Amino acid sequence: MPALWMSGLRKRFGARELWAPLDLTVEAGETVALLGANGVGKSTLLRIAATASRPTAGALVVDGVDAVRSPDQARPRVGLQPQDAPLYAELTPHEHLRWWARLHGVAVDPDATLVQFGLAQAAHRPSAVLSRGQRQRVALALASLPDPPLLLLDEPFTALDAAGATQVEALLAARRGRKGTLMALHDEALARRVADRVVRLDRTGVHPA
Amino acid sequence: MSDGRFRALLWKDARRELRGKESIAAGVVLVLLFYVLDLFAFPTLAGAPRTAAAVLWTPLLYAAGALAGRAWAAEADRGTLELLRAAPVPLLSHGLSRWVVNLVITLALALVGFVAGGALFALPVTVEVALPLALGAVGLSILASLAAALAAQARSRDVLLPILLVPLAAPLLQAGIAATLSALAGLPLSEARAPLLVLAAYDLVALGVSLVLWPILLEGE
Amino acid sequence: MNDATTFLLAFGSVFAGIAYYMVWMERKAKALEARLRTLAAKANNQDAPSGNQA
Amino acid sequence: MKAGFEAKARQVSLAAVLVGFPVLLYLTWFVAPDWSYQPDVTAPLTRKILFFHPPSAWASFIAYAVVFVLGIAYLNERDLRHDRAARAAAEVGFMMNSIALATGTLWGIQEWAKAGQNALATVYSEPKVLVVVVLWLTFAAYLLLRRFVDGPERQARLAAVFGVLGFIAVPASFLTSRLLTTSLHPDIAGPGSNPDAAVSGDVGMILLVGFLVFLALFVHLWLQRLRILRLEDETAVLEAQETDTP
Repeated sequence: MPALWMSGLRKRFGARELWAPLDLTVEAGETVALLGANGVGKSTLLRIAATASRPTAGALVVDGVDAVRSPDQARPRVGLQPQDAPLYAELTPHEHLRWWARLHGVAVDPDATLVQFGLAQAAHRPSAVLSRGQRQRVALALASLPDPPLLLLDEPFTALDAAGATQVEALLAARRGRKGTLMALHDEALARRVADRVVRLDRTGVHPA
Repeated sequence: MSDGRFRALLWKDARRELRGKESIAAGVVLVLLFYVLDLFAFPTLAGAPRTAAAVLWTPLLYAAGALAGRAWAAEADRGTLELLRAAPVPLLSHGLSRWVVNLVITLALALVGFVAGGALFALPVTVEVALPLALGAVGLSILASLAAALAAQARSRDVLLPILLVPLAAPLLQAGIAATLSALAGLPLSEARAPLLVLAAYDLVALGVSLVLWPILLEGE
Repeated sequence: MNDATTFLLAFGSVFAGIAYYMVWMERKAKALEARLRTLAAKANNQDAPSGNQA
Repeated sequence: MKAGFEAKARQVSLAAVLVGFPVLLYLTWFVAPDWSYQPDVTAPLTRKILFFHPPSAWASFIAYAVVFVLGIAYLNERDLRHDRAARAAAEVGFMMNSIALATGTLWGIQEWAKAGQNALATVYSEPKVLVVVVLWLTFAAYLLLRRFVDGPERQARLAAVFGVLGFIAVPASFLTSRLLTTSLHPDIAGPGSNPDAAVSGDVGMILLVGFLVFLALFVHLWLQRLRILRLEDETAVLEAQETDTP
């Protein structure tokens, strides 16, 4: 059963139709990279898959659940790292992890996860004082925390140093063969290196790159 | 949705408000500001029940709006709404958890106003005066949270929020002031049954409607 | 303001306002429809001769 | 087809307005009881506003009900055409409401000035007038909210939400003031001889005609405004395409 199945998916903002009806499938265990020019709607596509945005039309099935008809059932099966990695300024990374784990109803060892994502020394500092790269790592930790059947990463490598990049690749390697992952990326070379399959999004839909 | 998850949301919203303690402090100062202003105009409120009613209700209306606005503005600006929309809980729970925290703050501000009114202008410190303010605070916290969530997604939200809140709060203020006038006239609670019933009824209707509107309000584009 | 002036002020302003609004809207609608025809016409003859379907 | 029906409705309502207003004027002038010789009536002419203030107020209530229903329709079907119709209804409804407020104020000042009270405050605290003021604030907030929100979908969604909240607040405000005024504000009960309180045969009939005329006016202006909004959208689409094609 695919982690993500989209068919005839459309999204319209006012008079503007983002794409022609598009189809996209991410198999369980497959890592797919989504390339596309700025503003073509990569983030919107990821947010639709995460049930954070409503599609104008089309079918959307996440890990076997019809996400259009019952988004609340589909949402726990998805992990989304939104663009710009938003966090609560007043809360520390440690608090974010504990809070997100309780929301998902999963047990987590915050300290171990923070070390895994290289955030040991920033663990107890309010997110307001973290660097963009550190915020990115916290957002990645949150999205991957429940080891969701479908992981959606919006520009995961931005603002990451070499160590951060290897952590993302480690995360992808840990999921390969088990869970589905869809990443929005810019750099085609990077996409080919870290993903099993690379597709491109434009006004006419999604095509193998 | 299990209450464990709702408690997690409550914890997050409460932690954000209490961590900085700014919003409680700012709210108290805001309310007291109105009372200081009143000192300039009214050396005493004895024999002026209508003025006293305005003195009691105006700060509550404004402070409830301002504080609710602050919380939602931060969510909208930092994009954390996106995070919430991906959280494994219905959108409604985010609205409700934020409202519950706002309710506690608004009730606290009503208490501050109530005490300040008694201390500064010797307004009667009785249940008859306190109950309308409490019921009003409940309704105002619901409407202020909804208005703030609306304004947070618009431009110049600080101007827009009171403009949205006042028409919605009109029935609350009318009934609340009527009940307060009855209390200031020394009448027992039974005399103010009509306005108090209106207050309680409007609170329930506002809560009921908010259950339907929160998911629509917080929905992602 | 005595009785007559208030009356004329009220009725006059209401009627003038409504009449002006109706005329303004009709004129605007006509102008928009004219513009739409020219745009549609331009779009058609652009497609027709070169025949390049989008 | 819907557009055909709309165009026809527009013409019919226009005809009703062009016929209706002169009839209303005639009725107001000649058929309505002549108050000029009654002792306590200081402004017999201005009292004839009576036949314009309530009808425009009722038309603005109908307008807000239309905005509410269309808002619910949009939230269910997410069809922007519903939102466009709601916006047209709100703009016209706000105009109607402003007419009601203006005529109510003028009438109130003239009518109750003689009683020596602070005219405007007395006028506006009268339940029937207060609700017009509250509705006016609600319309203003609704239209301002639309102006300050970008993006058609977001504007439609948030306007519909406020439309629902306002639709509960306005009647609640009217019921509250009606319920509480009689019990707690004896000193502000309206003027002794409240004209529309004692609605005699003629006055009632003319009021009904007035309401129908203003209702026809609302329908016409609403459909006309809707036509303009639709044309503006269509031209915007064509202009966008024009800049797209090389």
